[in-house]
Amino acid sequence: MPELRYLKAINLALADAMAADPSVILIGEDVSEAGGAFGASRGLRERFGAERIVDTPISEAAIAGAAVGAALSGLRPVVEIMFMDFTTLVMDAMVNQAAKARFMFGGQSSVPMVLRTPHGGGLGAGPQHSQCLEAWFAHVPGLKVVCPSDPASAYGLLRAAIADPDPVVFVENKALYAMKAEVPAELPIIPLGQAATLREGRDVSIIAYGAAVHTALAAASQLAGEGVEAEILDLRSIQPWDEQAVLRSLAKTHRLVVVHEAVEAFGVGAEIVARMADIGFDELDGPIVRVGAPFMPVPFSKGLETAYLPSAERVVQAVRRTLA
Amino acid sequence: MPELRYLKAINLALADAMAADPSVILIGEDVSEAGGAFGASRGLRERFGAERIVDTPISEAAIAGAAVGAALSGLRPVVEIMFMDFTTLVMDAMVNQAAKARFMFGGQSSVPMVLRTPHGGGLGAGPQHSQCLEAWFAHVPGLKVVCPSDPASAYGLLRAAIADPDPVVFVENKALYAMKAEVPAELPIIPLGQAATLREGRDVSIIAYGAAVHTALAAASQLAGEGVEAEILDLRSIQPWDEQAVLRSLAKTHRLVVVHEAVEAFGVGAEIVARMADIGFDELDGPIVRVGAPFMPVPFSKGLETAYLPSAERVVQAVRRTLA
Amino acid sequence: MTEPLDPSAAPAGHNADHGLLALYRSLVLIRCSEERLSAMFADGEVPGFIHLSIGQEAVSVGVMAALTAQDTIASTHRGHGHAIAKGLSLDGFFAELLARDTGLCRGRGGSMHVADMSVGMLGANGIVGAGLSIALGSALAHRTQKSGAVAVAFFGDGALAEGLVHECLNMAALWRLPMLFVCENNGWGEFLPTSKQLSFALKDLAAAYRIPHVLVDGNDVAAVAEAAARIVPEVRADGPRIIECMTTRVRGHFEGDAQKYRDADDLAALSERDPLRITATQLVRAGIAEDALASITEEVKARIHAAVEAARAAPGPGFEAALADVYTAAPAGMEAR
Amino acid sequence: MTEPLDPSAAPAGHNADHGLLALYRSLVLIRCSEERLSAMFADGEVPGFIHLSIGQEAVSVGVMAALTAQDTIASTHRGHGHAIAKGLSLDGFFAELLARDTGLCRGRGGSMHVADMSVGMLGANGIVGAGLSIALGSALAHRTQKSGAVAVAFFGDGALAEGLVHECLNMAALWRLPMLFVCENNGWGEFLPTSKQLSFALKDLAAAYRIPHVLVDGNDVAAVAEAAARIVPEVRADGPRIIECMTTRVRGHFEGDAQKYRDADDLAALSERDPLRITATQLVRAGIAEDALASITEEVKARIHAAVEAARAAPGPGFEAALADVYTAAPAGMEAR
Ligand SMILES: Cc1ncc(C[n+]2csc(CCOP(=O)(O)OP(=O)(O)O)c2C)c(N)n1
Ligand SMILES: Cc1ncc(C[n+]2csc(CCOP(=O)(O)OP(=O)(O)O)c2C)c(N)n1
Ligand SMILES: [Mg+2]
Ligand SMILES: [Mg+2]
Repeated sequence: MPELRYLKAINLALADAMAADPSVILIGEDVSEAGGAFGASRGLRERFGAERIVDTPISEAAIAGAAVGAALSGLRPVVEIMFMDFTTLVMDAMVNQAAKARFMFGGQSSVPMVLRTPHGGGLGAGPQHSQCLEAWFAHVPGLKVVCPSDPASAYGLLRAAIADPDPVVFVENKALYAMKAEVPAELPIIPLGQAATLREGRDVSIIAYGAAVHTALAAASQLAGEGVEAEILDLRSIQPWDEQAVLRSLAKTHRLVVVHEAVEAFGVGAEIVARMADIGFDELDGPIVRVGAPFMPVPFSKGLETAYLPSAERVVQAVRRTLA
Repeated sequence: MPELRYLKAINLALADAMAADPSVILIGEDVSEAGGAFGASRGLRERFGAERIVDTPISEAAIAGAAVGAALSGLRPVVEIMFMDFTTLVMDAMVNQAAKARFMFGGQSSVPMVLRTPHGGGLGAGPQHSQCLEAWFAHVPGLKVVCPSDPASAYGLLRAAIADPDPVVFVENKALYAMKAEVPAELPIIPLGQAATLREGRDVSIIAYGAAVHTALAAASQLAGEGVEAEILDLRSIQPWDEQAVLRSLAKTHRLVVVHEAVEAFGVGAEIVARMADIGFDELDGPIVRVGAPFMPVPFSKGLETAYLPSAERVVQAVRRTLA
Repeated sequence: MTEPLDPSAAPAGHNADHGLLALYRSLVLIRCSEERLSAMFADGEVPGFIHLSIGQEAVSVGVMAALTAQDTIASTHRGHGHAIAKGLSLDGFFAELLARDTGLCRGRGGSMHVADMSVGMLGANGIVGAGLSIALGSALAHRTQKSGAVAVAFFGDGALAEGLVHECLNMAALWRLPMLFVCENNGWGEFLPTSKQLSFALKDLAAAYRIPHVLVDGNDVAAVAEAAARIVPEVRADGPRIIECMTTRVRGHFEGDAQKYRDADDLAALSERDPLRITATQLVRAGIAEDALASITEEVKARIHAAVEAARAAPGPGFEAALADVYTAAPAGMEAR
Repeated sequence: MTEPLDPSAAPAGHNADHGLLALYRSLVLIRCSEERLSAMFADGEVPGFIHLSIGQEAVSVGVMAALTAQDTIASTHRGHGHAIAKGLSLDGFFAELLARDTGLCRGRGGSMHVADMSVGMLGANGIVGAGLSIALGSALAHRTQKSGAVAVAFFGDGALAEGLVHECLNMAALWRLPMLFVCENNGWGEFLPTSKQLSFALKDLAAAYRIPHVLVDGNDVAAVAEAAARIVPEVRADGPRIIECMTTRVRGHFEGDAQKYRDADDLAALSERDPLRITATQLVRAGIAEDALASITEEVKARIHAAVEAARAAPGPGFEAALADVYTAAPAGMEAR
């Protein structure tokens, strides 16, 4: 099996989507001549032309708003917002325009656009360049939210997101960009809304997405040494998320831990827990424990940031707590 | 006891805060000459002068950003954003600036500002003038979030919010503006972060905030007729929220229902449920059930909107479900 | 100017006769529609927030006369005139304002969100300034698709304070997009004169962005139509332009606004600048019989009456259908939900 | 121009001697500090994203020479020069960039967030354009408090595309706030020339907002200081002004940027516009001995060395203390948390 980097998987998905559909365009700051701040669109301008890979001024609100207008007029724009922290500037376009257009216009239109943006810490980028804000978007009816954990799912989910008729917020963990993994020679498109079981286990279900999937896997290895078999689900899509898969796993293990890099309080994990505390209540044999970031901005110092980010050790402790 | 309207309570709190502290200023669109789009600042310009009640251009981002700068420079600005839906335009100022300044500058500064904004439906105002977005702000370390349910708490909490050294998002349910209730002659300041028990009961705890408190109270009356005694907690503060009070009530009733007007999925209720499914797990005798808005934008038609908004009937059903 | 009145004619717009009488008919259609809405609002039959464009109709009618069906527009909270002039379904319009399932938005949007994609009307908008970026993107799509179409953004003078407007001016100019900016300068943003909100004139801003700007009497439909007819082809061929229309907000910010904050004399003087009166005078001077004008009004009222009655008879929207339209059905094989 | 060198002098700024030699010293302090940071970044000792202002120091030094300690500034991602020129603690600066508990931000902010409230430095900023609204609010506070202070916003040419900037220009002009806009026009926004990002010149925008605008050679500290000395009192007395400084981004967008996208000749030519060289030449021409300049550099380096060593010796920040600073302690009796 060939190896592929996460960033290259994004690049390939963009290229294949643009080759497959001439209405796909890419728009954002430094996406064209520079090939993207992180290099996600490298080489695409040469291949598809500057008309389809559009460098913009530093005007996030207008970029996202223009994507809505372009999507209503026949294009499939893929917007890049350089850091998820800057999505603070596109909330109106995404929430009041993109998310609502279909519903609010009585089903007359779809808004096939994707907003790609990297979240996450680990780079010492500090409080305004590291946030995980996906819970905001997941709370907004009309938006879909995706967050892949590895190269193959990054490719497959991005293809699905671009093909999707509705607006999708596509979140990439920037600490994963350099990650390399084996992938099938033919990369499949992966439907939105489906979780993947990455590890089977009977004792506890650990639900994660994005970079936290790897934290969960590391915890599972450690737990296996203690005789605890954890089942790991990679959520992949956050909105919609695969409620049935989580429920099935819970029905098997009767214990639940949810892990993500975002701040724990009012984060994505809260919804998963809340659903399971309702529809999965009868299956529960212990408290549902979340592992997320503490309630503070992402700090700059390496030492603080390491203490801040969810660790395998904290996941192990969470599992022990629900098994206790 | 005198009677007071909710809107008038806001007005009084603003007036008393301005009288008590010359550094308090009010800033927003139409707040000064017109006295506020809903009338919250009526009469204040006459009393405190145009220098302290500042009409602005239609520039939400700059208004909120300016409040941060003013707060860092010795004022206590109270910003009015006309509809919570328009807070989509102030996310950067609130999240990347106001919320983080204290932490990110090493504790050098506080940002004593309040952002007042009305949320909620019931007025046929449609998808862009009715949203309840408080869960976004509650997810942001550094912000406080408050949502009063009646005139006395609107007064007391707004006074506390303005006196608070940190940035507070103060959410008013616009359908409550006309609500009249008896209040004590001396209106007390009410500390942030404390829930109020509005009704004692032994069978189920219903947690709510804002307008949903009244839905919960109506449901409790109906349930009393069926012999079910519901305990009602008005959360009042959403960030921080009174975890201990909720846990105490749960420990008494062993059943939990959480109600709010915001969209259920990824809403404030998710966090409350998730906490209780962890630290309160041993107290639970039934599933935790949420009642919130369905996953759709707030519709315009009265019929749709009525079906959309959480009703006492739905709360009653939720209670029956957790008791079943 | 002397063509016979065709009662079945579509409102001025796509391929319609651009003669002044046709424009007048369109003015009357907007006016009578809004007066009807105003009355129904007062009766409690029209819910929500209603912002009428009475006094500003000539902007919509004059600009739309220069557009084709392929051209797109993005509108504002005060969007009835734009929508009607662009030729959206009148039945669908009234049904929407009465919150019926037969409404253009199936009763989910209301006045602030009327849209008709089939005529390139990309929606009224409840967010001041937001329509500009939607038009910007639509213009980008037109250019990418080499369709030859233009996109038009309507916005008020108060909107000029929103940063997004400037981002759009810059990008449209930078990329020379086929985008027309139409400012409806009525001197007010809600309850405050825009002279207390803006430190600049749009003309000077346009000069900075090097976007050609013309100022027209927005209450004289002939003047607006003449300017639009001249400028829209420039937009198609050469890139962005701005038309600033000086106009009059007659009914206050929204229905129910008694405008106590306005000078009584100023308000009284508005009738002299009434777009219908101005155009009627021109027509009569050009030899059209007053009766002909009156009969236009009668026909239009009959048309509106029919639309209102149809709307009243129509069913309300269904909740399940609404829920099903939050997302598009996933494409075959994808099962995204 | 001939005053003796006082090694203990604070960097140019508050009540400091504004003579050219003092300005030169401040230029050297910024330059040597950033060169030191650059070397430590290359060694992996300075983490995160580092945007150096090498080639732009004269803007910071020239403007700050006209300010008092009460005046406030809001800065950008490229904020080291602003911070140092405003007189923030050099020890605290290096400790912050090395992520120490003794850092001005206790290691929580880093390069993009250095701030020193005690000298009115309201923070670098990771969000392009955000500093302008913070300065706007600070200016509003100065006016409300009748303190006589001014607020200064620094921003790059690329930031001019952000809508927020326009909102602030409008509001500052409308309210005639004591706010100075300082644009550092280095011709670039990240990896793209701003000529491909902007369709307008700031000068023309200023004209539209009726804010007086001057263009200065941002690499000539004497020219910047002269302009600032003239204009800051105007801001204090009369309201907003814009100083646009034409300057040069030497080290690329951030450390690690090899600038392959730039013309090699253009890059090579930058040394001719080097602010330190320009000022040194002026000083030598005015009779200052080259040795005197060299000894300034030595002293400054020694000062920096001490700051770096102190930072290295300092402890890292504590997690619990960080957590405790997310909120201010609630005022007595309020127990907000
Ligand atoms: C972003 C945003 N801010 C504020 C409002 C409230 N609002 C609605 S219309 C309006 C005034 C708009 O003035 P202008 O653009 O001149 O349009 P006009 O009403 O005069 O037609 C305001 C402030 C809004 N809808 N959206
Ligand atoms: C809102 C926002 N968008 C994008 C960025 C990424 N970014 C950082 S600096 C920069 C270029 C800024 O150019 P300019 O304002 O000219 O400043 P310069 O770097 O030239 O000093 C960009 C796009 C950001 N930090 N914030
Ligand atoms: Mg107006
Ligand atoms: Mg620049």
